[in-house]
Amino acid sequence: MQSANVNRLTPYLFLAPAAIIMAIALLYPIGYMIYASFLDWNPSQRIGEAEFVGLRNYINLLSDASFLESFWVTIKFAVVVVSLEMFLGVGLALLLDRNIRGMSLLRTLFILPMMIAPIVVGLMWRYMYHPTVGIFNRTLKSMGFEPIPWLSTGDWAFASVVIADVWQWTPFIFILSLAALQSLPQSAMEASRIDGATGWQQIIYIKLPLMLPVLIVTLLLRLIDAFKVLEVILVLTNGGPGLSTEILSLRISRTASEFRELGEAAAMSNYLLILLMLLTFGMFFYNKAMEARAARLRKAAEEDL
Amino acid sequence: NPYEPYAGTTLVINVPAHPHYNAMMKVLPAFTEETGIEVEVDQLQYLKMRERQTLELTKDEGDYDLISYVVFSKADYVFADQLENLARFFMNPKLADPNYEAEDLIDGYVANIGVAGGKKGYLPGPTGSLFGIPFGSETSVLAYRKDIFEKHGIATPETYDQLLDAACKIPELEPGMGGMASRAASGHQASHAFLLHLAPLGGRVFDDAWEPIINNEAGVAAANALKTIVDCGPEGSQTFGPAEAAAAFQQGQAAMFMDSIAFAAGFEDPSKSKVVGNVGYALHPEGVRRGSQTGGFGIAIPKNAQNKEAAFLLMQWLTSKKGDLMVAMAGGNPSRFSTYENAELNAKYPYSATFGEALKYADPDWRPIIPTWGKINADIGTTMSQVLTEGLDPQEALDGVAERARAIMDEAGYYTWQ
Amino acid sequence: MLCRIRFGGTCVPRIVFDQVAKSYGAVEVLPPFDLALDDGEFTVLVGPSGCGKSTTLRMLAGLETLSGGEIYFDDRPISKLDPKERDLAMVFQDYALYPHMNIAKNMSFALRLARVPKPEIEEKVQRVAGMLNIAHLLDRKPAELSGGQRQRVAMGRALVRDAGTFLFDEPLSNLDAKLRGKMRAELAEMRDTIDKNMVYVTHDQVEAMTLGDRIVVMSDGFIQQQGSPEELFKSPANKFVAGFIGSPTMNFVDGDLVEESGAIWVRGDGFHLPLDSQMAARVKTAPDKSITLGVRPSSFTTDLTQGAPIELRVVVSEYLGAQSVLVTRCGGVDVLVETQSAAPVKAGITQTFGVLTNELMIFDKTSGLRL
Amino acid sequence: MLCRIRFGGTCVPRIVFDQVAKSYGAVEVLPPFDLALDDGEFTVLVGPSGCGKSTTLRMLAGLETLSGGEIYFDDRPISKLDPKERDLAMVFQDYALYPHMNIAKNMSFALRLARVPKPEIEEKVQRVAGMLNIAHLLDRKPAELSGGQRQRVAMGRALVRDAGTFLFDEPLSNLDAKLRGKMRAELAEMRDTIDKNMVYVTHDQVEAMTLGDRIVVMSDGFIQQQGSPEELFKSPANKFVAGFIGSPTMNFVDGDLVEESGAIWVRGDGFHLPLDSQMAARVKTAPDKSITLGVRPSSFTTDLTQGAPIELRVVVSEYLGAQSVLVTRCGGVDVLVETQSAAPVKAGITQTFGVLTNELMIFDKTSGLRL
Amino acid sequence: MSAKTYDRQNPAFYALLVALVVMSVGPIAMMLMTSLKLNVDIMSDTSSLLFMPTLRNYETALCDFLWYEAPHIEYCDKTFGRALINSLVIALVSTVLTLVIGCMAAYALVRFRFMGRDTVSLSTLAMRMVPPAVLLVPVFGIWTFQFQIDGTRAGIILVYVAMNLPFVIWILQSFIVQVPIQLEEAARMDGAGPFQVFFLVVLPLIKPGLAAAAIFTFRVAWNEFLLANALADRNSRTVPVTIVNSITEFDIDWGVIMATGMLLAIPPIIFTFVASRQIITGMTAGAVKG
Ligand SMILES: Nc1ncnc2c1ncn2[C@@H]1O[C@H](COP(=O)(O)OP(=O)(O)OP(=O)(O)O)[C@@H](O)[C@H]1O
Ligand SMILES: Nc1ncnc2c1ncn2[C@@H]1O[C@H](COP(=O)(O)OP(=O)(O)OP(=O)(O)O)[C@@H](O)[C@H]1O
Ligand SMILES: [Mg+2]
Ligand SMILES: [Mg+2]
Repeated sequence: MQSANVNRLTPYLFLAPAAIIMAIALLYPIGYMIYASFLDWNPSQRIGEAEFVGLRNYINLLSDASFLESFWVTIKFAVVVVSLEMFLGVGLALLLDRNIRGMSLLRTLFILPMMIAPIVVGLMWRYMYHPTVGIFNRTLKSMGFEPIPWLSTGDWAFASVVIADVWQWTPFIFILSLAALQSLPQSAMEASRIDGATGWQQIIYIKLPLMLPVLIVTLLLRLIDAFKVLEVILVLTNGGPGLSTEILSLRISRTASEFRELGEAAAMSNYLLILLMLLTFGMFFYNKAMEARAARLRKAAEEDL
Repeated sequence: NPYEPYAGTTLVINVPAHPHYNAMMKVLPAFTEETGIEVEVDQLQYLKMRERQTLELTKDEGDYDLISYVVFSKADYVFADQLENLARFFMNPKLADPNYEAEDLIDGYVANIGVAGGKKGYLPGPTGSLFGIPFGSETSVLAYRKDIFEKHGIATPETYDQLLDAACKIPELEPGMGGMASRAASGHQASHAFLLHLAPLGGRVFDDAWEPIINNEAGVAAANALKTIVDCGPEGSQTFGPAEAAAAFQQGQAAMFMDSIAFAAGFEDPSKSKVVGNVGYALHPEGVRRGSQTGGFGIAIPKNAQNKEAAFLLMQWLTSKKGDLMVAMAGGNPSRFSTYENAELNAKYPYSATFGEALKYADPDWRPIIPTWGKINADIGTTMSQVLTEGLDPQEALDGVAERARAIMDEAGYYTWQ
Repeated sequence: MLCRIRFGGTCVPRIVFDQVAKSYGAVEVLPPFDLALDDGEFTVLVGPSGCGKSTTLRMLAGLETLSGGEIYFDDRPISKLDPKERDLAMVFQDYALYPHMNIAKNMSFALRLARVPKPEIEEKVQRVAGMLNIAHLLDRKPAELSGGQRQRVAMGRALVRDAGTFLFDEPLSNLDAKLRGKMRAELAEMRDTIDKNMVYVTHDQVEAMTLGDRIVVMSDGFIQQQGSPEELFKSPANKFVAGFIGSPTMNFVDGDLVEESGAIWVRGDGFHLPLDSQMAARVKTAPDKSITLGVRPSSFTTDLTQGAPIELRVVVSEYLGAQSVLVTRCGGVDVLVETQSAAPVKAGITQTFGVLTNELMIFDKTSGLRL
Repeated sequence: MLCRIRFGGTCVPRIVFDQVAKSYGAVEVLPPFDLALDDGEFTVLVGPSGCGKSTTLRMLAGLETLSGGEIYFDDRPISKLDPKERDLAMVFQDYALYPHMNIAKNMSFALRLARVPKPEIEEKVQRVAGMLNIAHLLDRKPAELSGGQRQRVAMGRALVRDAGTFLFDEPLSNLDAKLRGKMRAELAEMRDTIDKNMVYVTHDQVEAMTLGDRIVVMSDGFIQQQGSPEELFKSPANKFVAGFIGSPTMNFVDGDLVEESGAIWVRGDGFHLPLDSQMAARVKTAPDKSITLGVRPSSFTTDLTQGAPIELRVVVSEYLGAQSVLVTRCGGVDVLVETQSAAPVKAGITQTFGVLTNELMIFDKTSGLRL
Repeated sequence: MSAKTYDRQNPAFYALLVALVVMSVGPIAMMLMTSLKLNVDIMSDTSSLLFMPTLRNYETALCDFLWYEAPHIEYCDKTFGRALINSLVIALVSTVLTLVIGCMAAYALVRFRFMGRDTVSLSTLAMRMVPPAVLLVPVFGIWTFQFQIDGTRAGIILVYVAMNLPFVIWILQSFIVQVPIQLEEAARMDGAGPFQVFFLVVLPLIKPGLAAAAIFTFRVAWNEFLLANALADRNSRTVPVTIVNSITEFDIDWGVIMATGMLLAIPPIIFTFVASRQIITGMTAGAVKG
């Protein structure tokens, strides 16, 4: 009977190290953070010294035009960036999922952008976007085009930030998609070749559906990360011009360090958290609902027999 | 020997990555040799340094014995009771150097950087006391291209009218060259650039009763001045941070540059600058009054420091006449009148005299140093960026800033006594 | 496409392997071989496990590159062609179902790709699924099926198609006898009614013998013999083929050819059998008198009026329903004897059986070739 | 561990299924059933594809939870036990080889986990690999093997072990006849020499009949009959078992029992056969005179001196080597007839065969039970 | 296994590939070029391709390791070497820990049905959503006042492991799902306990996923700045912190930053190169039939 207990404990044994570490090093600080969102707390104070203000931070934020603006910018940024990256990353993975010489070198080349420190990436792009000495404008000018105000008008700045982020983070999608692709059952691929699938059809009907579990998770993780992008934008535009590229995480970080309002920053990130949770729950339950529906349909079909 | 009891101690000091402190590093060995006190330096980028200090100072036992702080941290640290009141040390005959000559320290700096508790809380006054000593202080001066100005017969701008005039004339006279390179990037940079003009043009952010007056005529004039400068500036100025602005000037893409004196060294460095020898320095032009910015760093002893006495000795040594001169000779920014007048220094850095002169007009109150400033500053910065890039009307923009600033001040309790 | 014979729009080519070879790195799996499959023929590849049957099939399908030689469809080299251009349907030995599609989707995939109209797809899938007894599983995913059901889906996926060449790699190995019988009948009908190339890999005697127009016996990558089922059974080229075809397997006993009283006899440890005149004529010229004798288990009879008598000690009697197989000892070797269960023989006794001498085969001892 | 019988340290329990049931969600795969396997017995599970054989085996192995009931090893409930505590070795129907380990590693995995000394592992692996003809493949990865070779590795992985109970799920389905025969013999020897529980799933008549001490016939999750091979062949409990056991499969024709001239006859469309007295006595009490007649293909003979005459039109003649199977028509139904190839029968003609009436079976038309 | 065969590709594919490589690596090439320029060249608007390459910036970045005295270096930051070692230790240790621990948790979440499974899984994800900026102060406070591991490598490793775990858990879940369950069953039949099943059978089969996760985890741990800056003291400071701290706003020393950036990128590039070789096809080929 002892073994039965061990059985039931097994999952917990597997989970324990992760759970313990996350509990003490993540959940616990997050708990603090959530508590902090009800405080008027500046970072020079210890948390005990901060004043409890209830929901004030949350309420203030709702009427804070800049916050709302950056909320909107964030969503716009995340959606644009993640769609582009998914498209490019998966495409690139599909393109490189073949047996050619020098593959691992190529892969490494494509993963490179992700490996450069974000701060350096930011500086590098800032240099490339430089109105006069930057490579883009210089090239444009040498070809006789008007230079583009990369960082100095709102729309272009947004586009510039998106480009830099896509450049840096497409490899993330790429590498995970590639790993997923390589884990696919080869026999199904062979079968589809026999069944007459062209390369595209193979991608659409076999590869993508089979990669889907990984793709969904990748999408989710990238989406979450897109909401957290900080350094590159900080260096590139510092949120400007105006608020055109001030995404929420930048605002949060500025609120915490520049404005020294930890409580408010915490409240902001809780709003972000709520948004992301809604998104995740949405996806999660949609999945569950689809599964349930499929099961129901199947059951109905079986009962018909 | 006052240093005797502390010989062998190792002090840990936290300073920013900044030319002045690079200079300080060169003279530290002399200090160690003289006193037997070892010094370990932890150098951080100045905003990161501030973040780190904020956290560090909350500890019971801190790592740092002496910290260098950015001006606007003064309010936070003092408010949180994290800095030692220096009176304690100056009162101690075993520590205080009788030949320190405190009156030689540039008073604008001392007021701006060192003292808190007086009038408005962040400036000297009958209730104020000293928490830090300026070390690596800066003010704004106008750097201009002597060659260009001479070539076109433009006089060195003395007033804002002349300044703006020159700024927009140069692009016409010298195609491809901007008038003046200025910071303008959204956020702190745009705000900084705006405030640079606000004080000389007679404006203030708040009046004495903490009511925002940033949107008065002077404020609008300052905003317009900045807009003019940026519009006539080199290409893409709207996004310049100080580094790009300085680079533009160094590369000869702008004829003027008005910012901290700390940039001067770079203009004279041939590995970075193409305009070595062609740069002239002048006082910050006069608007309705003279009012150059004050800024830079001070040094202070944290409450949670481990070796406070030795730290004080180092602080005193560094800011003494001798120390100040040594650091200045190594490329730092002096904080003493006497240093600026020093012949040797002027021989090495010809612009020193101008700088010394500029310091006399340094305005310690060009911006408020209060805990809510971070937020207001950011708001000014974003709004000014909108003025510069999106064509927002200055008056409207500043009205908005004033309104939001008032709300912030109100919430922070500044109107409690009204 | 060059095509000599067409049936309903598909092309049924004559397939020729010309010096085709296959190696995996240093492992030579198939040394160069020739093979010609006439169009519309049902070819069965048989051979021991690991002899290269699947590899041959996969090369034909275009899933495996050739290490040498060329395959021709109606004189047209195809080794550069993609599988989908070869117009084939294939049942994989390991099924290779699409794990994310349900059974109906799995079966209809090729049709959907070919843009066959929906109702037609529906009809075909239903028909084939019905034939395979998997119509009630159409909504399931492959993971929710039993092994045999998966194999049937794999089969169904090929059968719904209208390709010119069908390749089957042990398609019935996991099915029960009844279903296999049924499937065999369906395949036989297909073979007889629609004219397609079919290449069929199996290790099952019955399948090979009943289905094949031509049987190719392979061993260790070499083709040992090819021909009609009857040819292979009656006149195997060598000992390997003789031993491989027929179940239970043929008995081999070493012996010597001796001439006695005008006839030729085979004498060995524990037996002494006369050859019939036809055989005797053939072995007369044999250089070596020391040979291997092959006797099929079915060549024994309990009816002593028939055949030459031989005395065997019965060791085990395996009951197989209508027949029983006896394991007997003849000298030092085991000899299998098939008898009708109706005339039971007890284990442990020594009994005299009759050997139908006209069914005996004589093989050269060293080369294994049939004399 | 409770253990009644021990052999060399391992425990060979008596296995009892008590009202064990299995459903996957709403799909009831196995309704509650009882089954007892005596210790040291070789039990064969047979049944059509999808009837629940693998599921039963997997429940016994502990890989599938029970939806109801309990399994006992020597009266000890084990459904809560982990597979590794049940002391079993298993060959999976789908092999489940470790793709990242070479064959030697695959085979020795269990032994290495059990910390068997290296030389002993080495020796066992070599021995079993030799027996399975895969000794030359020990360094390969599973992906580099043929289907049958993989299956042999799966087999080897179980055979190297020294477990109390061996579970085989169609372990020979992908092997050629010869190898299968060899393996069967090895298994038979194992069965006879070492006393272990063996549960063997197969769809192969021959395997079931030759190996099983006891055969369990399943269909649709129900156990139809269990007993010795001979019992099942000679006295099947119902039409299903009769049809399932024996190959080619038994012919079923509907007919009526009629009493004529003192004897009982079965009359149907195209035939009219007398029952022998024993059978006649048994069917006398049948409530319904309309029955199904079962005739094994082997019950026909071309020797008209034996049995009752019946006229059949031969449709197809399948050549199987020593035997031929004829598909004939009797009234509206197909009837399979097995004949010796030595006496060939041409397709297309109508011929009279003899039916061995003592081998006829009579089934109730509705319930399918044998009368 | 000597001669590997490669598929032939058509020229359009190579053209596209080249274009993509240029897009992806172009900026990095720029960076390399910039790192070889003097500042005066960097900011000048004359052609960017014609310049005198110089190693000066690298000398500055690596002044600590130079065996000669570079004349242009006035002041040398002695901490780069130490920071490099810190970074390597922290990144490697935290990557290994995260992978092992995360993989185990992912396995539990995929293969075992137990109470609160979905909750655990989702809350794991939720934890990833919190921006580090707000966690900074609580983490610093807790590490300093409660755990007293501020300023140690262990402290930084702890927070990195925690931070990366949700990612690893989620991504590996989707790879573990694809491991044929039959293999685990076979291992259980062979007498393997849950940990043996996991380490001997599952882990080797999700190599591609592991490699991808490792690359990403390593990257985060290598480049992370914010928390490292708060938690590290002078002795445990990592390279990114060192770099950022050498940037002044008066004068962005482009050349040196790019040089340091290049140097900083080398270890993760090597790591990627090694790890991405594990992303190989057909891990489970030949395992099961079906
Ligand atoms: N996950 C599942 N969900 C629903 N039904 C299932 C699932 N797995 C198996 N089944 C069904 O359970 C039945 C029994 O399956 P099982 O694998 O035991 O069959 P089997 O007797 O081994 O057949 P075979 O000879 O084809 O291997 C089959 O009809 C199958 O479709
Ligand atoms: N990737 C490989 N590397 C080396 N040898 C291989 C590889 N794939 C297959 N082989 C070998 O090639 C030979 C032929 O394999 P093939 O699959 O064609 O056999 P088969 O005749 O289909 O056998 P089975 O009846 O067992 O399926 C086998 O001996 C096998 O071990
Ligand atoms: Mg094969
Ligand atoms: Mg099964």
